[in-house]
Amino acid sequence: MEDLAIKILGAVLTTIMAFTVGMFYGGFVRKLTARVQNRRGPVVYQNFIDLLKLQSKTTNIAHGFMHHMAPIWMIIASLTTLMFLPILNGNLWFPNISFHGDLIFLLYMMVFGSLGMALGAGQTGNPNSAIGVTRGLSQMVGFEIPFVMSLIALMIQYKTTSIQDIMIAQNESGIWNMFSNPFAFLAALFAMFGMFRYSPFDIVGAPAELASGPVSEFGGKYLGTMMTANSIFSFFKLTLYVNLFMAGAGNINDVGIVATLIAIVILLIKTFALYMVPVFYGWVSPRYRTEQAIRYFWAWPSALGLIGIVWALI
Amino acid sequence: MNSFFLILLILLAGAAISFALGKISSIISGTVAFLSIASASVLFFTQLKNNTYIEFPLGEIQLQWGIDSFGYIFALIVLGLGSLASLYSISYMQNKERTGIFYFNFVLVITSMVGIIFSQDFISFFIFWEIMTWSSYLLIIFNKKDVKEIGVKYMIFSAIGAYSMLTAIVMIKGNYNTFLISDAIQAGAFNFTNNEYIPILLLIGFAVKAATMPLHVWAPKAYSNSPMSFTVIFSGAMSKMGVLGMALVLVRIFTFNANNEAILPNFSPIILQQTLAWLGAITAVIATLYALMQDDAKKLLAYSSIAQLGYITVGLAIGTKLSVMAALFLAIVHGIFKGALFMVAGAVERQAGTTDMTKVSGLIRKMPFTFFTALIAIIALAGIPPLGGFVGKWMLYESLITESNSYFLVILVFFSSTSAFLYCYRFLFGLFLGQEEEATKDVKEAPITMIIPMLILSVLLMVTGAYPGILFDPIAKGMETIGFNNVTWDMSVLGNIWGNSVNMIYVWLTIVIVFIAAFIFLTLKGLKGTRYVSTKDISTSGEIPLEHENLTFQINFFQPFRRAAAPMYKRSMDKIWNEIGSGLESLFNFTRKIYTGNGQTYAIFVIAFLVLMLLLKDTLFLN
Amino acid sequence: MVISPVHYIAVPLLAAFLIPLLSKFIHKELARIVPGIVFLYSIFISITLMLQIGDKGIISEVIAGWQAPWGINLVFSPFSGFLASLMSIIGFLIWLYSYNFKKIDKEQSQKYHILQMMMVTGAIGIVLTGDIFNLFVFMEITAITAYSLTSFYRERDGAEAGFKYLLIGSFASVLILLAIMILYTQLGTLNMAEIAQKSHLIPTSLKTTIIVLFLVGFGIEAEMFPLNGWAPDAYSQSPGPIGAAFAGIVVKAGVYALVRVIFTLFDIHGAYDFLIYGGLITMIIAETSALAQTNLKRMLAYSSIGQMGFVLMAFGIGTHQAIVGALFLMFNHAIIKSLLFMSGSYLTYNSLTKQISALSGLGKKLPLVSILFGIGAFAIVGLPPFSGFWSKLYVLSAAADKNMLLLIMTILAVSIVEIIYYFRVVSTLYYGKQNPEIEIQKPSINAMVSMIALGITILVVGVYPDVITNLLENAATALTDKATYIQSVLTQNLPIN
Amino acid sequence: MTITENNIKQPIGEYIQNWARKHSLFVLAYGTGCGAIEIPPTMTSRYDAERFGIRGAATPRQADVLLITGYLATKSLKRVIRVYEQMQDPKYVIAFGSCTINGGMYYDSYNTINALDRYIPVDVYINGCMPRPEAVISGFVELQKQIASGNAYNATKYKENLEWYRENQKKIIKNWRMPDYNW
Repeated sequence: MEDLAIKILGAVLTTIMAFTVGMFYGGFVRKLTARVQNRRGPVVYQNFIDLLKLQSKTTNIAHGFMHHMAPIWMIIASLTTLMFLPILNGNLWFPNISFHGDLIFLLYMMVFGSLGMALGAGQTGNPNSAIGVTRGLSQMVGFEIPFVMSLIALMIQYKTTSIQDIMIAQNESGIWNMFSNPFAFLAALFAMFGMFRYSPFDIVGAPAELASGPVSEFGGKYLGTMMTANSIFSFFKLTLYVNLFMAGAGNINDVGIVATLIAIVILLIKTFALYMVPVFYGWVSPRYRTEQAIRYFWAWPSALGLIGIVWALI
Repeated sequence: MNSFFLILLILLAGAAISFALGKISSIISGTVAFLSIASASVLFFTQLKNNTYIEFPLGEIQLQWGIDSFGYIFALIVLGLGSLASLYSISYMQNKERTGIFYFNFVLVITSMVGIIFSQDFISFFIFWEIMTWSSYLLIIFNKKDVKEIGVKYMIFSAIGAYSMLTAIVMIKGNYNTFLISDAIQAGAFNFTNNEYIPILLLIGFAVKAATMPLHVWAPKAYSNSPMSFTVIFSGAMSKMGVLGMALVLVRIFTFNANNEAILPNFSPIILQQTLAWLGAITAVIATLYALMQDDAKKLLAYSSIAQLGYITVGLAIGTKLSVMAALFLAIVHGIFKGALFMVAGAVERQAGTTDMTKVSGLIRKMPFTFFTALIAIIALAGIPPLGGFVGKWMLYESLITESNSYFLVILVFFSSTSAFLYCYRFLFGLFLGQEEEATKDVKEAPITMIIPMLILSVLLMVTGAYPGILFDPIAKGMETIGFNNVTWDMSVLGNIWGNSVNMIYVWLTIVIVFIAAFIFLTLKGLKGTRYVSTKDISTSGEIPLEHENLTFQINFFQPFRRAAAPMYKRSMDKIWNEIGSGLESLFNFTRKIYTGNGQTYAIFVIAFLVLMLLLKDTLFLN
Repeated sequence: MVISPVHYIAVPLLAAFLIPLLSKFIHKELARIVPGIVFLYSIFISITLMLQIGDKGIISEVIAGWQAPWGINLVFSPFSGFLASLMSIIGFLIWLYSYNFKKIDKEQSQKYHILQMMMVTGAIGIVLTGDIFNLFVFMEITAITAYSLTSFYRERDGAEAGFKYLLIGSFASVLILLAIMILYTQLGTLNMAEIAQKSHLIPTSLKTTIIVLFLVGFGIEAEMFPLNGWAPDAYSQSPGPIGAAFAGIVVKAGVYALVRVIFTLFDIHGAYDFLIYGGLITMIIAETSALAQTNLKRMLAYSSIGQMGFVLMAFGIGTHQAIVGALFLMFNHAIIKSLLFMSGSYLTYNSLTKQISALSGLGKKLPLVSILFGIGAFAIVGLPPFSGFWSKLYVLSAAADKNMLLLIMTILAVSIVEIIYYFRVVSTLYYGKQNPEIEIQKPSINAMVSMIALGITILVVGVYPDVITNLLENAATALTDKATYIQSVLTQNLPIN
Repeated sequence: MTITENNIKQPIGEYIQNWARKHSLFVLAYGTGCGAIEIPPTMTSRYDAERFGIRGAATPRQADVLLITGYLATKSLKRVIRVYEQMQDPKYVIAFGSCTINGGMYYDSYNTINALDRYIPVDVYINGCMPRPEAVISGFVELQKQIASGNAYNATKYKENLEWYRENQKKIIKNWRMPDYNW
């Protein structure tokens, strides 16, 4: 019973943390982007304000059941993936139910949200949404290839499909995977550009071309919920990368309160540092067309992924 | 009377009666077909015990029928799906012509598949196999579309397959002097070291039905052009007969080490195994690429079937416990979800008149139950958790990563599986989402007899997602029958040999809890201010679309992807086969010209032949 | 009255003589009815004799009191008896079928029925006779009736086909006669059993010459490539039921003669290989040519040639099982091809041209005929559960026993070609567009009866081949067991007068 | 529980909501007239409207503010009305430039409308031809003040006086083919 209570509490805590961190990261990105463009930019908590405003819209439009469901699907995808991801290495509060899932499961679960949103966007009947969705899905096929390759490299390197085990193995050997298998890391990093959909891979939403792509018809509480889901999801993605390539955070032997807080801080530093890579890349990049983006992913990143697999085999 | 004969007799009688009643009323005819299949299923699952056999002679050939745990897996697919499909087709075939012939062949296909499952000897196996082939041929060309091309292609490839199988069978007879499958296995007929032709020929035979590259070219049109209620069986169950055979042969090619892990005996089967696995993976990729370019939902599903069968082939070829289990699990689940999807396509075809996605869209509000089925089946098809499709895919990937040494195969399979999301989305979007156009304004939901089987299948998909153990049980028993030992399984925990696992119950719990919470939140929040609008009420830069204006984005749907993957679309197996075909045809035209129609020429032939024979007589006859 | 094989020959000859008289003086219809009665009687004899040989073994009958080896004798062994029975039955069915055949008008029908009866009689004679010269005579009877039946319609094409047949057929006669002459000069006997006994006395080079002459001569009748130029024309220009008779009866006699020469008369192993290769080439050429045909009857003709090639090849394999298979093939070919010709000629009769494309959509207008054609097509390509499958299986497993993998593959590859062109016809029949202009003339009841009888036989044998395999086993044993044949012919003397 | 700021009493929930609305304005710029040229400088580095929480929105579903930049032709009025009606409450309109107030230099044109607020309710007018970005931002700040004080209820007024608005709209738009909204 106590076990269950801790689990539920841990799940809630994880969710709150992921949400907060994800929203703040979004704010940071906006702020930083503004600074780079020589602007003052919004406040860092601007995303919370936006969310609050969206949720306090008094009328909301839905085009049907799938439209209504789309944000729910996204929330499901974000939270489920989050729950099955070990946030901190071996910590009492944050492992959630991660040991009941593995990498392949997460890989598939990650798609759940995109597909749900695509269905919702499809139901709106807005051609812009549908075009955005086709672009998004096509691009997904692009970046999944190097991503999967790097994951395979890791899995065969450590002979496990559990993220926890990969983290522990890195901690034990003391070498992060981004150094022990740099090729796989690079492949995954390129894939990450696609995942976060910053420039040059922002053809999906393509502001000013497709209205806002798949989310064209979503407003109010729907958009707000999507925003929440996206924030959580981006935290999940970052943590996943940190766990896989940067040894995660925390120490499995030390699970005290202080150690946990330190671990969280380390996690935040690592994730933020990682997050900045696609953001920085985006600042200096124009936009790729979809087929260019796909080819981009299938060229060097995939080659790197292959080398990564070979590297892992050796 | 013996249950084996009784089951077949009931089915045959059902076929004959529904044929006779076809002239009177298609509904009665269909009901008879359904009743016969359903009662045969009931008999099968209640009366027949596993591992019962009967033997009887036919001439000098000893025939043996029986049911073992392995056949039981496929009986589940055939009879389960058969009953549902026949129930479905009562309404589907309503008001169509020649329903008598349809139901006759429909029941005959199921009879022959049950017969294949019963067969424990090659002769009855082959006989039922061929009955299955020609009765399905008659159903494929039932719609009278492209009869020549589709029918001839199907028959040619079926014949190639069947005759390779027949060659292998007579070779087994020649080498081991037996027609019994168990005896042949005992004698090592499938063992590579003894004779490599027999297993290869058998595999070719089965690969045709399993639509493996390069023998798949018959499949897309055959699947999409037959009546949908038959395609449910065709793609869902009949292709599994190929899987049945392949599993039976492939597993025997391996030998087992002390821990009962499959290992390969020597070099040449590795080539075979890898070839087959790669063929399967390439099939999956190519078929997926073609599937996502289709504008017709039926064709899309047809290609998708080929792709899914490719995964199954990969799983069987890898041949470890986990991968074979994955393959068999996928086989069953594919039967369920592809059956459901073809039923959906059929329902749309019946209600909206076409499944061309450029013409139909926005049916979700009109056909909610159909959409629900399509949604569930597509989620399973895409392999997204938490449904049954995911379980199979997971096991397949895990086995590929953990147990095979061909990691590039994983990439290929994964590529296909990721690209599959595209066509999965296309199917749902094309038929059900998007704008509600005027053309489909009056579409109604399909009749209840079509809805019920579809809903049953969707529920099955959910159940197999949460408790895959329900299917693991028969599969594990079946695998033990064909040679694996100690096949372990768990009700809802999937595990690989590295000791990692996924617990489907936790997945379900998480998803359901989050779903309920999010659904309540999102629905109740601002309930008053939430309103549902028509699909014409969209932001179109202020322009107001009129009723007849088609706003649906359907043509060249995945154009960017196609551009990116252009090199992969350049060649197609179909073209190569067509070239071979036309080459042969011109050759045959040449041989035909030997018969000039001129009596003098014929006389010269005779004389020349006589002279030749007289010259060669000693070398010919005195050796 | 004692039933004896002589009745096979004597009764029809008598009837042929009487028919013109009877029809002139008693009733015109008798000309058409009498042959049927004769065939029925033949069937009756067959059944009786087949039952008899169960106890007695081979029945050898001597005509005109002369003992073998001097007299002309008829040998009713399980092998020849099987073929004779088959021929009588097919002959009867063809008679039944053509009793009211629309294209044979009243004036001609008398001639037609006599000729048809004589053709069957000749064929039965070939099968039954134990004397090589007598065989030649019967072959001439068959051939001459066949020539005239080929050009029965008195059209240009028919005459041309008849002439071609005559031309090539005369080669056959000459060669066979020459062979018999040489044989007689060498051995001084014409009795086949005795020839078989003494054949080692012939100098080998002469022996091979004789064999070559026989092979080419009978090869023409058995439609072996490249001696079969006459066949497609003859089949397609003759009346429909005669096509069936050619396939079911005449060619069978040719094959019988060929096989008899190789199996019984001489014992030379090279001949078996010759049969295999000859059969194989015949099969390949004929089936591929059939694929390119647009005319239904020509297509059936080529298919028939191909099937005969298959039969020869099966004989060439030479093992007991292969011979069973070959006999089974002959049986199947007789019933199936007859059915195909019968139903096919109704189909073409009801279409505007003989072209396959003209059959489009007839399946709906002539449902039963089309279904029968379909059954025939399914059966001939060897799809279970029709009878064609079993014969194919027998032959293939015999080939597999001898490890002839390449042969098996060739046979099956050719079968695929067969499937293509037969299914093309079936799909045109059922799934083509209907031509609304055609007025359908339903087949007469007797034709339907004979076709349905054939169809049912195909199905019954297909589902339960045991009904026929016993006969085939005995026949095959009789063919291979040369010693018994010689012994029983030369010792068993049962003069009838 | 209420909170008082600038002499305005609000329940705390509403206060927070209005605060959020005020600081997060998604702007749908209806850039028909020449005024649209002033939007980019407003948004970009020099004037940086984002620091007020103002950012562009692509579709009316996501937008809070409809910014009408300049004259409206009779043809484009229909689009504006549709866009406005598709927006979700609470929603605000900022009319930009003289043309929207009285027709400006097009006051006697046969195919422009003169006073926008006869057709849709306008919360804030920004005067000028062109108004400079400073003026635009000041207009937004004015709107923010209105929102914070809870006075920006023009959308409700529109619904209440729909018949009057429709009548005016129909005078301009001859081929009236607007869909019926179910609010």
